[in-house]
Amino acid sequence: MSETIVQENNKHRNLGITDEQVIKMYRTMVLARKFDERALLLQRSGKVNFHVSGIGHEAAQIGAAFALEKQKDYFLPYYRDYGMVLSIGMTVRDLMLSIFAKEEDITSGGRQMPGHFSAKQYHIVTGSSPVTTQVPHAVGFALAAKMKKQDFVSIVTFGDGSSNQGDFHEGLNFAAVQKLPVIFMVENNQYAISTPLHKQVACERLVDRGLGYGMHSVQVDGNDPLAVYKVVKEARERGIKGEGPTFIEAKMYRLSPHSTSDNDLAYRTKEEVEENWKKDSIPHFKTYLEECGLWTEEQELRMQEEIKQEVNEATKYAEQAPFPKPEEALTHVFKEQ
Amino acid sequence: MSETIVQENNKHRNLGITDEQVIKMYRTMVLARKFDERALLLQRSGKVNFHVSGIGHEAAQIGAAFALEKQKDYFLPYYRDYGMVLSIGMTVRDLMLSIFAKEEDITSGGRQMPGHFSAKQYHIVTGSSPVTTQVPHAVGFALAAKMKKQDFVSIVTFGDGSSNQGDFHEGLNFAAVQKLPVIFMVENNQYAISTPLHKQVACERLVDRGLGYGMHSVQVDGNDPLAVYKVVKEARERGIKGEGPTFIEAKMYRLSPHSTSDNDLAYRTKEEVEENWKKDSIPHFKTYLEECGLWTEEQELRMQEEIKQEVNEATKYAEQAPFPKPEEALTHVFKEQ
Amino acid sequence: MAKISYIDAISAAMKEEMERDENVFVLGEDVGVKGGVFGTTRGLHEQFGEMRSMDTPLAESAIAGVAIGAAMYGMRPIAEMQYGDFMLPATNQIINEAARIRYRSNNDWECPLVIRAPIGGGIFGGLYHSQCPESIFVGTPGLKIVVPSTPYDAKGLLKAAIRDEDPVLFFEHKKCYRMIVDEVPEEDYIVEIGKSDVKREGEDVTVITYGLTVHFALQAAAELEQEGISTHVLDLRTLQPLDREGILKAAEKTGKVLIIHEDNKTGGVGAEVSAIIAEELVFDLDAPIKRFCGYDVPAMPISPPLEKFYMLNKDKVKQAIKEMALF
Amino acid sequence: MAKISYIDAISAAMKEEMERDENVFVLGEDVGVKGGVFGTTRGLHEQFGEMRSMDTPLAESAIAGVAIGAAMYGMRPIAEMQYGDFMLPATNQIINEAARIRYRSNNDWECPLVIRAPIGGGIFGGLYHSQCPESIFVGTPGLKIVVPSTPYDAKGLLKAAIRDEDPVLFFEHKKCYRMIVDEVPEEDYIVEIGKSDVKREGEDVTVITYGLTVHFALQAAAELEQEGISTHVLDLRTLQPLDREGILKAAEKTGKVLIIHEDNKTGGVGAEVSAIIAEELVFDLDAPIKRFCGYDVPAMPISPPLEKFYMLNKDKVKQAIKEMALF
Ligand SMILES: Cc1ncc(C[n+]2csc(CCOP(=O)(O)OP(=O)(O)O)c2C)c(N)n1
Ligand SMILES: Cc1ncc(C[n+]2csc(CCOP(=O)(O)OP(=O)(O)O)c2C)c(N)n1
Ligand SMILES: [Mg+2]
Ligand SMILES: [Mg+2]
Repeated sequence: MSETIVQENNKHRNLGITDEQVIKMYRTMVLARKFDERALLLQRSGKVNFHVSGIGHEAAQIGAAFALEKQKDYFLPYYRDYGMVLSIGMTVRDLMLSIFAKEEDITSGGRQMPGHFSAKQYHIVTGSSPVTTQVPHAVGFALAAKMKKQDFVSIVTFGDGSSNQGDFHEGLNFAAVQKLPVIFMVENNQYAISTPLHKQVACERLVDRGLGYGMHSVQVDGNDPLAVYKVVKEARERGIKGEGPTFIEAKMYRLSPHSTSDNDLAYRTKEEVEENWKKDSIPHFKTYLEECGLWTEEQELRMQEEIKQEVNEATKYAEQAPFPKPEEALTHVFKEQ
Repeated sequence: MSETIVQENNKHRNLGITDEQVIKMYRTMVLARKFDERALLLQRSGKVNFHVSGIGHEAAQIGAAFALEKQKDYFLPYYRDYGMVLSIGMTVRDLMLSIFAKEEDITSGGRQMPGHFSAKQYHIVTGSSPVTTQVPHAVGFALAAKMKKQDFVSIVTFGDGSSNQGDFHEGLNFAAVQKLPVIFMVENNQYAISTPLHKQVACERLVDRGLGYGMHSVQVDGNDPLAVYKVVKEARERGIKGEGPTFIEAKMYRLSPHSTSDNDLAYRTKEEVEENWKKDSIPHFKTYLEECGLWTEEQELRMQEEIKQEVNEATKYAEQAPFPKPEEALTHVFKEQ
Repeated sequence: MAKISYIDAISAAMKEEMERDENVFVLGEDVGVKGGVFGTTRGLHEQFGEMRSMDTPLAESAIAGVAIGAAMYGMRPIAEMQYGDFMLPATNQIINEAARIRYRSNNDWECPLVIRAPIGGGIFGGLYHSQCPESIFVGTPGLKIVVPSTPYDAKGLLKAAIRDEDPVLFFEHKKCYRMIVDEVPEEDYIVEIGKSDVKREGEDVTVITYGLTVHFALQAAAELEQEGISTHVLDLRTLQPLDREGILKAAEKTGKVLIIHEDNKTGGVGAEVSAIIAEELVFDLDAPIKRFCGYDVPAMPISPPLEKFYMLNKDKVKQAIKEMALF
Repeated sequence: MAKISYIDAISAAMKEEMERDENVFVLGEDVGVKGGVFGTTRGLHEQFGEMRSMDTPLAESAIAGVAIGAAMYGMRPIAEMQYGDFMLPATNQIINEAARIRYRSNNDWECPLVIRAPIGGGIFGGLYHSQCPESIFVGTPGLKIVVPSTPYDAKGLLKAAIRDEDPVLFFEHKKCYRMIVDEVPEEDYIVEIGKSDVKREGEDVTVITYGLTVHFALQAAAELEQEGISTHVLDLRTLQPLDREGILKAAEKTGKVLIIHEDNKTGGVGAEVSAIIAEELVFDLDAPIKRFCGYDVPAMPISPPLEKFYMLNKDKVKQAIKEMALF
């Protein structure tokens, strides 16, 4: 019995994750959550116009990001992926500059909505709002890897509703035919705005779609960062070895409303939401670290304090940062000579 | 042993097809073939500009059409479906008027290319060239059936390559979610112009895509009209009973070049094509009728003569029919008062 | 007559048409239980049930394509695109299918379909929640395109669109939704598609515009009146087919034409309006035909100073009219 | 200098650019083994292998979208759309993605992509193998649009497009493919994108056109010379960004402007050309600005008398120039 527990507690080591790394994973999850909570507050107090929350998605995002290689692999995240972009180089300050739409915003210089990540230095590929368009782009990066014989993969994430767009189908099929090193990860949070999964699809599991592409496909508990790490790591290896793409379905629940413009209680019950809070990955992962003997309440308090300060400073910095000059709206339509 | 043969020979009766009907199926297959051969000739001799052939597809088309209800169900055929449209009301004369692009052409008054079927009187829904757009249209007809509580189904056909278009994915998914009475039949002829199936898809069977839609799916030998009849009949029943859509993959081989503009020997071998001629459904179905004792060489000769005359007359009629007046190009942009 | 908002006029038109004709139904993303992300379809779900206010999967090409099929059968679908920015996956269905069905079948089939989409900026929507996609579709024969500026027009035009036997794109400026309120009769009425409307009579300068910018023009005109400049304001209302006669009459009236739209200038419908005038009235003009439109950038940025710089407003429009008057 | 056809000029441009830069590759339906349905990519498969002349699945949105991803990585994809009529499933990828990548990332990412598509009619292609889709894309900032009329321009413009750092739509008139032959230098050269070209100097009437109709204009001009009418012919070559200066200069030259294109008139690029002139030169004109274009019908029918009625040709163009000259 105690055997089993020890093994369970060594789950991360069995996956090749060091103790330091696993703590970093936890810290990044909390950081993403704290940023997100602050952003919600900032929106509510009228300091920023809009926020789209990733609360409930952090475990999957961080599990995936840590399994990949920073500044080598290419990342095509979607709008909830704060956990992912924070894992691979972006800072809370970057995120704050984006939600305040300031000149220094690295994602777009204040042009795009928050959550529309972009940063070439971190191999984060610019994204747009029309859902699923990034899926074929990721395939294009993977195609380049194959053509140029480079050993990177691309990863692209998107929502469950978005798996019904034509671009999902066309992108996965293309990648499968060409056996490209790309990882498709759907963050299945049970809703597309107000529309529940059963009004979006009639299949049992989204991952069932993989068969139709002849694609290796795997469903995973999106609340378990180590489980996600494992399947993404394996997917990366398959990709690098020339064994083709992988389709991953990470199951979770969207704990926040769709965005700050949404009233989710118009279409789901408080009880349902509360029920799902019980599965929140953050306290569970904390318990795991504690059970591994890697984490104490003291460390937790210190980290919480640090993160609070980080978020405070980032907020302050971004709030005070200058807006872009109006005429900036006219630049970079085409390459300027 | 002789037991088995009798049973095999009664295959059509077991399916509820009368002897008269099964002969009609055979006749329509031959009629479609003869029209097609003539159209190829007319194009080669410069009398018409273009023909897209359905040779090799007749069995599936006729099997499907005979399993459905004329002027009740809605048909959304694609450009190779001569066998289907001839089964449900269109005549060889209609087809000839279309390839000659004459004023009397019921499909478009000489506006559209041949193979772009349309005839409201036969519930044949107007189609275009961009592939797969008809798939969501068929879903729309089925949605109307559900909303208006009508007991018809819609059937839509398309090619294997076309199953990679976004509209395939979006259409099937929509139908499955709403459990609509629609039959999707892919005529898998192994090629999309020059592109062989393995460069189009990486799945084993196209029908594997059904799982991802939670859709009843079945693969069938497209050279066997009775097998196709059976699965389409069952699909129709499922639809009418409210059990939802069916995805059918009919496997066959495109025996002609893609169209009269294509030289298929640039990308496939003569041997491959010849090998597939051995599976041609027409002689096999004839043998079946003979073995059932329903068909003699004399009947065959008589039928061939009749069909020849039918095709001759249609050709002559269409050739002599007047073209539309030039100014006709300007009518029917919007409803005219 | 009650005073209602632009958005309520749109909701009322749908509700009344659904009551009048059981073939009318709405479909789109989140249009059912939630009543739409802007609330345009609120109440329809309760009144007409989930089949007639249908939450669809997230797939615009299917929304358009399924609606086309249903329309060919004889239904009267109203397909909602959540934002104009997101209707582009449906372009092929709209242009190659809906718009060509009557013509290609030589009048055998028809496609009485309405596609509604909110357009325009000024709401901090950034590049992909602020677009004016109308110029992509203008120039597609077989398609009618409508953009109302007032609650009265919105209700009357939407009813006309629903009753039309051909496909109609119905664009709603989201900034008008709650901002524009006016009197709308309780009785049933329609506003004919294809007719422009003189929203203000004037003598010095003719402004030709549509959508949100109609209001900027009217506000500017009111102020300019004080300064002795009299502005004639023509609201196109329908972008396709354009009201040639109405345009020429308005242009002739003052001989000075200023075309205004939020959509970016190059290739916008303003070019067509200008070309029509240049084709017919070139010697009757007292000034060059000017266009005052959105900048030619991929779309409107979200950062407040950038958005403000991009957006037209009363003051910018006033300045443009003044310059034209002084020409 | 060798005399080569328009289609061979296009093939040669791709071949030479692929030799010059290993990041250049072509992808599309049937472009590999078969060499394209028109034969534009013939020989590339043998020379460069199946990865650099890639047969793709039948899915235009993926062809564009995958090319966009590869371009962002640093490749130089040339995506072929089998017919202009079939590129509409890729509209969202082209307009919302390719055209906005530089702008939305504030110049961090770029998308050096060429999308080639054959356009135009006169080949008995009917409604869906004859379309001129350019007006759908004109008016999209961030997108360059090129339509060559001669082998020289085709080769030079395609090379320029491949070397461009921004997305370029490259439209080829399929009727020109084998019909138009002229001298093309053996050495490497490019034709700058954004520059129109005076294809014939003249004094009485200015024709502004592009693509196939350039040839009708030149043929008509040659005949009209005999009748004492001198025609100035400007080939736009690039539809976006338009060569404002070149257009104004050509318009000024004669004061009588006739804009000609095969794309249907309403909402076509001719409207923008007219509007530019009306904005700048209205008082220098000796005649109204006329447009002689395709009819406003959903697309060109296949039946020979209907197609003939729809298509422009030398005689119709001659008549139109004559009328303008006599104004
Ligand atoms: C093409 C397109 N259509 C509609 C929208 C509006 N929209 C934004 S998010 C969203 C729901 C997405 O749901 P899902 O894919 O499940 O992702 P989630 O938001 O649940 O993470 C919709 C409909 C959009 N962004 N793009
Ligand atoms: C959207 C679109 N892209 C390209 C084409 C050109 N095209 C016509 S038929 C065809 C191949 C279709 O293959 P498949 O779906 O297998 O049907 P088949 O012709 O083999 O019956 C192609 C690429 C088209 N008609 N529509
Ligand atoms: Mg979701
Ligand atoms: Mg095929």
